[in-house]
Amino acid sequence: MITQSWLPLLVLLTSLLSGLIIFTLPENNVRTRTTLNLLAAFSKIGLVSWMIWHIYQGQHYQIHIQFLPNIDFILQMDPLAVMFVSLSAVLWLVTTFYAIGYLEGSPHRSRFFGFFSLCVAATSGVAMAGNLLTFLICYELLTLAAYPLIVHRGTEAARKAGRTYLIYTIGGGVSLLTGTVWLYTLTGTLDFTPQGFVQQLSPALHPQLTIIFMLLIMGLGVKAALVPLHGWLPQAMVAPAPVSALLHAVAVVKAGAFGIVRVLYDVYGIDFSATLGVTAPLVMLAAITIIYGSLRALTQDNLKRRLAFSTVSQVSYITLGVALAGPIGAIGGLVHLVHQGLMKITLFFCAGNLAETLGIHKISEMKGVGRRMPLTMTAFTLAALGMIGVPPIAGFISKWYLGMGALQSGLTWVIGVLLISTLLNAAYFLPILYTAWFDRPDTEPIAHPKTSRLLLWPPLITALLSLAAGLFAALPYTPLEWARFIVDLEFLQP
Amino acid sequence: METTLTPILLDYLLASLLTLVAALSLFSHNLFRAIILYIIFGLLLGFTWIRLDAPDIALAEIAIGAGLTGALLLSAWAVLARKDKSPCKSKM
Amino acid sequence: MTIAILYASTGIGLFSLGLYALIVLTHLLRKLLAINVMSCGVFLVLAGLAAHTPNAIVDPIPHAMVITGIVVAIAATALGLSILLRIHALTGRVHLPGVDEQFDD
Amino acid sequence: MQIKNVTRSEKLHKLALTIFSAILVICVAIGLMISVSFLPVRDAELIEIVSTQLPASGVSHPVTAVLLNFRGYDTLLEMAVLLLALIGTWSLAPLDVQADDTRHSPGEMLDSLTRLLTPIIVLVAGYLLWAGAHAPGGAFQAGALLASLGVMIQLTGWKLPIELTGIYLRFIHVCGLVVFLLVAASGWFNSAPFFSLPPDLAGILILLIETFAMLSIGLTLATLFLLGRPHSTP
Amino acid sequence: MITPDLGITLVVLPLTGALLAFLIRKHAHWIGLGTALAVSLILASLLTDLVTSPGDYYYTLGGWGAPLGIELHLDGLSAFMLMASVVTGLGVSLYAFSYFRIPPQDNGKSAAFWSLWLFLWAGLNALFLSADLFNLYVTLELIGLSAVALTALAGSRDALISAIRYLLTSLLGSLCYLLGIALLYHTYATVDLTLLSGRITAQPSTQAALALITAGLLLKSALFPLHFWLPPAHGSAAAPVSALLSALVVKASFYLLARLWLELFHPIHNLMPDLLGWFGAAAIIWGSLLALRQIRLKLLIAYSTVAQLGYFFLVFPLADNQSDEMLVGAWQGAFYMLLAHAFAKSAMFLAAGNIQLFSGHDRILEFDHIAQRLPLTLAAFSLAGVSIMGLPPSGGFTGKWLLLEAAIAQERWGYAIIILMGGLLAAGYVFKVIGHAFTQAQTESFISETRTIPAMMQWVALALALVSILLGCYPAPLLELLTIGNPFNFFHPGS
Repeated sequence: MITQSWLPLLVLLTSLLSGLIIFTLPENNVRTRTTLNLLAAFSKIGLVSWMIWHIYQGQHYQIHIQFLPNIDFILQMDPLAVMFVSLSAVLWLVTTFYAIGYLEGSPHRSRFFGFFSLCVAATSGVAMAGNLLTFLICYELLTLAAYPLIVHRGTEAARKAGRTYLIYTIGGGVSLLTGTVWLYTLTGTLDFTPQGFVQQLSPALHPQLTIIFMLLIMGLGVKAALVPLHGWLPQAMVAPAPVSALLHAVAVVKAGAFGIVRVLYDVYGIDFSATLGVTAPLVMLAAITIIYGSLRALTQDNLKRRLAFSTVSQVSYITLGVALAGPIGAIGGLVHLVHQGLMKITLFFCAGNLAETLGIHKISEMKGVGRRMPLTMTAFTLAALGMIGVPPIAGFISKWYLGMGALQSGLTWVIGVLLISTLLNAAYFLPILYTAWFDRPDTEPIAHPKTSRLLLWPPLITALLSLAAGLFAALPYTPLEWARFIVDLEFLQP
Repeated sequence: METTLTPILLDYLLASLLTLVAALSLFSHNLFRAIILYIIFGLLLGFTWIRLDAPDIALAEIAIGAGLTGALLLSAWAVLARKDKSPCKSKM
Repeated sequence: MTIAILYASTGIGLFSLGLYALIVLTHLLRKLLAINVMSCGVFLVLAGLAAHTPNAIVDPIPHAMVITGIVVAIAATALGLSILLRIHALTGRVHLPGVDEQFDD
Repeated sequence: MQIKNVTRSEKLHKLALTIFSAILVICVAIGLMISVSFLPVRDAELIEIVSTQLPASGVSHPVTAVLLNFRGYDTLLEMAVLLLALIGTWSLAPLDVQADDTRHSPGEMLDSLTRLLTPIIVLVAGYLLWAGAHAPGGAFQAGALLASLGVMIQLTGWKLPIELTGIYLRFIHVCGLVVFLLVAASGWFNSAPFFSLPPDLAGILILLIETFAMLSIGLTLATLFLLGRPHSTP
Repeated sequence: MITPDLGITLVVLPLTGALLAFLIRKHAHWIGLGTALAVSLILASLLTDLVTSPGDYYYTLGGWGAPLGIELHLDGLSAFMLMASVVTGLGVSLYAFSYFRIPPQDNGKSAAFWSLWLFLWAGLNALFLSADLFNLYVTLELIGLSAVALTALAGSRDALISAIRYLLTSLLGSLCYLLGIALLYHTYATVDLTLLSGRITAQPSTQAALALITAGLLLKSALFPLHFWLPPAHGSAAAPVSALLSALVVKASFYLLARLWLELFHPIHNLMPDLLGWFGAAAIIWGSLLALRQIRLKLLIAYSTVAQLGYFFLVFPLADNQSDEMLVGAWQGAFYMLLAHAFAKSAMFLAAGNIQLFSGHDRILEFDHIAQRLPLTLAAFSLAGVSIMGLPPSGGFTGKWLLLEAAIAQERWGYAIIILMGGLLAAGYVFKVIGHAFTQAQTESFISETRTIPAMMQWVALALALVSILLGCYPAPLLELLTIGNPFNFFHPGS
């Protein structure tokens, strides 16, 4: 049953208000800022976990605020939303710790943390959006809030990256806006409903619906970095490590992927979109992106660039899984939303540590860092193996379900794609691990500053989480179980 | 005077004269002459108002439209002329 | 052709004349003259047609409007002239600059 | 006085502009002519209304009635426009002084003429003001006359010194508007809408407004003639 | 029941304030501030009255009533515009209160500003309330002349030249308008809007009047081919003045055009709406492109105004012979956009004023050294920019949404594309400025001497920008307010 309550708004406000307050804090007022950040993050987690328990009993939270004459601003907590919100809440906490350590003593920290919180607020808005308009608003808010983070360093490269990012995302926003308004003029409603709300339209409108679908996917695909809309992502890696972590694992990229899920499930309805014949091209697109991203990743020597391209490929697993239009594939895709987040954030944390402690940015410089920074590299290794899909780490689960899903919907070639991408993943991750652990450093390791604890714990935690997500996948409340829960709602409803 | 519906010769005369004087004043090369002609135009307009049985406007026109506007224009012209005589410090 | 129509047409003639002069002439003071001629034309139309009524009863309202208009016109002229003089004092010229030289500091 | 070294392209451009505007203006003129010549003779309804309401307006001259009673709001705003123009000219930087000292000295003729005319003009202005109630005339015409007197006086070389633009003179500038506003607001005191003058008092009130309006208008117009803040200030 | 005298008070108060400011020059700024506060209070009570007892109200000045006397007309639309003028006016007054007391400005200038601005304010409010065509002419002149005088107030060469250009344009516009009124009056024997709307028929003289009035008002509201006078004037005036010109003055003549359109010319139009729509589209593209090319901040903002004005004119084709609901939606969109633009644009100009005052110039390329030292101003500019771009959540977005909805619902794809393109280009020129804020410019930069900006001036800019954002967060009540008295479907009452 659906209960009206302020809880979703509260979840939004925890990070929104803290962000706004942080803007007003003086630069050197570290203690207040830190306490505020952590307070907000913890309270968010508290709220979310409280709601998770209730939602598991089949309860939905919703809040309507009148916006336009006949469209409301709706925030709701359904299982899908919870999945994304809880991911962002947890990772926000971790990343906050990391960022506090990472940015120690660097300028413009109030600005940074302010926009950081805004980003998270926008993300949770995207997650909890109850209709396409709300989604659009939060989505654009996210676009704007992420810009200052990307250009935070203020170097020429950073500003160039910022420009590219804006061109892509604002263009995408326009396409999304067009699709939304157009859809509204056809249906007269935008509220997300399981099984979608466009089936009842007359078949005469189906061509228009297809165009609208394409517009929406274009708008979302920019953030989800679907080829050929991925151009901004590799450039954006000039941002500070916590930002990259956030962009790739939680906020921007995931928002895009999540949006695609929403459109497929709650706007068009998976069955209807299958009948409309829009899923097959989507699968194709996702497959291309997966292969392409991995191939590009192979040739990068800059660590963060390689990770960025790996994101391009990995995020498309989500699209792929959902677009397979079968329950099992859907489980794989949804669960990957979480798993990829955990693993990728770990990788970026580690990359940040390397850069911070040893000033290492290139893979070719990583010879023997394993000995010098064992803990960091352990975390890195776990995550990398997970990405490749080595059991029992989280990545394996996703890929397994994706494969089964592909079989179930009879697209055997997708399995091929998965295999190839797995090989490619191995091909661009294993060399890193080899260099890190077994290569002799060409120069005798000079004494280097100790990695601060704030930088060390987050990657370890996230790495362990991704391991746990894989090991105990069968227990309740794990991402996998939750994905099952969602998929049951979507597919097995009368 | 009472108005007749059909115009008499005087009206045609006035009408054409108004247009003529206006044109002359606007397109005369000498600025001073232009202003003087404009004042004459104003006076003619005043007569027109009387002819149109609008004495109030006639008074206002002659006093303000012709007289004061003319005075304004003339004083402005005086300043301009004086400045142009004096070595002008323009940077064009 | 009644007397009202005649003068109204004259007014329109003056309006058009002034419009033409306003566009073509470059000297600012002449532009102001043109504006004044235009307004006189408008007044002729407004009050000239006041007698354009059955058996030519004169309508006082347009007369009042024209008096209002005359005062507004002289106010505008005065303002324009004083700005013109300041421009002349600053730049020594009495024409509007071309587009190319508009915003050079 | 035209811009020097007019190049050929500029000539062409000028020519094109001339032709274009000529065509435009001719079209406008023709269109308007047609529309006016087809103008129907309209009904005299409004005129009758004016004549029926005239007694209630407090004056017997319709134009004055319209100006100061029926459409007094317009007149109020219009006086505001006049004052506004004055403030605008004053707000500009004063013209440099030495340019003004070379103001041509008035001939004997003008001087004596002024002396002769001053009392006459004042009388005529007074008459116009008073006549406005029942015959052509009224505040604007009278004010204009006073203004022309002021202009003459200034032409005879007498300059308005800066200290006279102090509070007193400025009060004369605004008194017309102030009185007008007060009278208009008096409607509120007997719970009538703004600008409503009680018929029995209307005549006096209008005369009151017109007197002060005349002063303000005359002074404002005369001051406008200076085309700027009266200076002799450093 | 609504208190009838509130409306006229909104005109009388600024008028009195102007006179007082002219008399008591020394304390002009206090008088101005007091007037601004009083006006805001009165507007607040007026709005509450209107919302509690909706309807459209007529106020007969002098008790004569149309056609003899002048009537004021208050409905949702005029109340909406009054709100725009009063809120912006209050903000700008607060800003100017500090601005004109900063050393380079002398007291005389301050006094002149206050009386001119209060006259302008009176004119604006009078225009939004008036229902009498000739009275509207007088208000137009009041507005135009005070705007010109305010532009010239800056005193620089550019300011004076653009001021006289502005004066000529504005006079031409109002003369065309007046001629149109003359024709209408002599055709229908009244200048009262309500009476006219009952009597109007398609006649040659009416068509001519329509053409003249529209041309005059387009000239005054600087629609695309006639925009030549706007950028120099808005670019060279003093900051608070630019804010007023861009936020209110051009809008006033647009409002008048829309009002006349809705009440008079709707039945007799021919291909007018599409013409206006095309010009509006051209304005959006052309203005944005020129804004992208500017190197001076204030000129960029001014050209952005040219572009944004184009959006409002799209409403004419989009609201043309539609179903009531769609029509109302389009008008609501246009006017909501207008409101948001008023706040956002004034905030932008005020922010630009801070920057210019702070660094002595407004060249965008050197923006980076400044922006980091004026965080509030930068925030104001960015927030305003969000609304100008029409990104959610902002008033600009809401307006754009409604317009876009109308365009797509009628499958007017061209207009839809223009609306979206305009947003993209706007993003281009806004971020062209903001991008400079995030650089590694050392805070001890090489600006020779900088002046400290009073906190008030920064906060006012920020507040206005915030309002333009908040408009987008809860638009429903304001959209309701717009439709009070049903101003939009004048010709098919119903719905």
